[in-house]
Amino acid sequence: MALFLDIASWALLSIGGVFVFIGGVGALRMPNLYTRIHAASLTDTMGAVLIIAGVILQAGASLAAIKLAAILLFLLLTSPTASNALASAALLAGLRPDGAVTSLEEPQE
Amino acid sequence: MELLGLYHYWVFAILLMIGFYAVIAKSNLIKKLIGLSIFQSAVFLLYITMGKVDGGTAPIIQAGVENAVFSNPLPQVLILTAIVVGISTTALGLGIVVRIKEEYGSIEESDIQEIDRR
Amino acid sequence: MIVLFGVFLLSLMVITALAIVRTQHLFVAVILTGIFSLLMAANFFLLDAADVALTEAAIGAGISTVLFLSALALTGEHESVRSSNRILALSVVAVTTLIVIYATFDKPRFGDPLAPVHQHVSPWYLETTPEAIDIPNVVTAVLASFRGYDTLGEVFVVFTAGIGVLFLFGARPPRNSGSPGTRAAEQGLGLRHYLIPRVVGRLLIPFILLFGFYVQFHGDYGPGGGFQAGAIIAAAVILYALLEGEAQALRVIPHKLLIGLMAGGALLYGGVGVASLLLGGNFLDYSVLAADPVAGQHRGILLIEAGVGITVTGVLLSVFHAFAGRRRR
Amino acid sequence: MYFVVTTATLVTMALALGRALLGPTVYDRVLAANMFGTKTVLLLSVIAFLYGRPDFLDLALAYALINFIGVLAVLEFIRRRASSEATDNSVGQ
Repeated sequence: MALFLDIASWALLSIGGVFVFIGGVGALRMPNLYTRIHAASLTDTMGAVLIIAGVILQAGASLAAIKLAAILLFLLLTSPTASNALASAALLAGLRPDGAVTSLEEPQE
Repeated sequence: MELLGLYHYWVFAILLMIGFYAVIAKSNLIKKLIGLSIFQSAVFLLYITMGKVDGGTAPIIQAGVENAVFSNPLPQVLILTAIVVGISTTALGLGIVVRIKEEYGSIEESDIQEIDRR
Repeated sequence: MIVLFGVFLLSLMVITALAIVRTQHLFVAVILTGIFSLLMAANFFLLDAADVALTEAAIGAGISTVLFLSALALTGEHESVRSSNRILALSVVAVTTLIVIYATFDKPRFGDPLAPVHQHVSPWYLETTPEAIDIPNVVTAVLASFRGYDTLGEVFVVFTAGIGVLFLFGARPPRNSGSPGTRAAEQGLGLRHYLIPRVVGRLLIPFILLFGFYVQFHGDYGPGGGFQAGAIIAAAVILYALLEGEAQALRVIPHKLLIGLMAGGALLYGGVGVASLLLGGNFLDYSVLAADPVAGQHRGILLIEAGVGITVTGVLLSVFHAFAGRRRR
Repeated sequence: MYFVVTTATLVTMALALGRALLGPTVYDRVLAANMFGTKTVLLLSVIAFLYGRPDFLDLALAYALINFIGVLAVLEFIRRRASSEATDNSVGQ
């Protein structure tokens, strides 16, 4: 039983790690802001669910498992909200989704 | 291992100097404050690094665990309070910068000196 | 292996710090400072400093970004490109770096249990805490009881900084321009028109407050205490102010109450010291506060941590309102 | 077991930092900072188990709860700037 739990949590953690990594690559390589938000937030939530589920399996029935569940719940609430707020801010500042920047672009460094 | 240990101290030195550079070379007052907070963080890092003990754990005693090695609690106490004091003093600095902007119309050091010379 | 993680995080920190100094866009510098703070907290955690990491998290995640952004809104986002004495500054910095790095060769090895810092008072703290104070978190014990004087001083520094900001902003901004009435009404709205942040934010505020109180009162047993809790509770109220507008937040917690909190917490701390004097002990010697010395220590730590939390909350909120309530001329 | 996921998280943090340094707009940098926050939560929860001290999850919980306040502050900052520019323009006309 313990072995089975270990294998399951190993698999969840590894797949979660892969998702997180894909999100990172997406955020780095996608062509414009909105596609980057998409890549980052989508794989973010998936990676968080898988990794924290994997750690919960290791924690077993304890206070730590409840805390992890709370962390997961709050992450699932806050992370998409932050993405939404970010997209609203960018749109408000005049950054168009098609990639055509109309105004308020950051000056060249 | 020897070099890895020294690396922690080197990062402290480099961060300290990055902050120092921002304070002396940048003319913008807010940038100076940001540099000051990097400088501050470098000092925090040095203290916490010195408090670490090999194979130690955070100085919170666990029930039922005998003979645990604990890292040094004293630097942690000093830095914990210093972080909160740091943000309060940074806020005070930002307040002064905002007032300077209101009176001088600029937060660039060179502009302010020019206005003062007149 | 964990040391390697630490080295990786430290390298990222150096890169971030360089980027902060290089960028001319202050907004970007503030965002990068947020990343720097996250890296700092992760490093503190790797170096066994859970309490310090929690403080850095509570301060760096919300409050410092909010403060810097409010200051930027009042001053301006761009730094002018002029830098006059760059070569001189660089050479001074290079020489100083070499001296500091030369000095590191004389430092004790990283993690050396025999280093001088670990020989003097710290073993005594670690041994004495279970008997004299009987709480698991040695950091809280040292902070609140063994070095209570230090912490009293720090609380008064925080209090003074808060008073200083209030004094600075007591002066009216000169040359009011534009039509302040409509603009103030428009600006005071907060994020009321943004439904998703508003709904989720309002849902989360009670949990953040609950977590703040948990950190406050669980500080004897796990990472936490007054400083962290004060910052977290202030973050919850700042979130409310962002969502509902700053004026609404001031209606819920009025200015007078904030000033009362600032002074009241510091007074509570000092009052515990005076009470222990009156009961026949030394200043801030909590053993006399109850019949049993250990119970007295518990009571004293509870009270002074509450004082710390109240003052920190009051100061951070007053500072936030001072910045957010000011209009750019 | 934990090392794989920790390494993946650290590499992703480096990638996010790359995005934060490259820009090109400020919002890309805010996105990177937010990603960094969620990655830190994951990293801290895994490392708490790696250290065998699961009672230190409070730290990850703190970040999960309050890290998005920074992004909301950015939105409020942009909103204020946009609204004050709008009133400036209408006064000027």
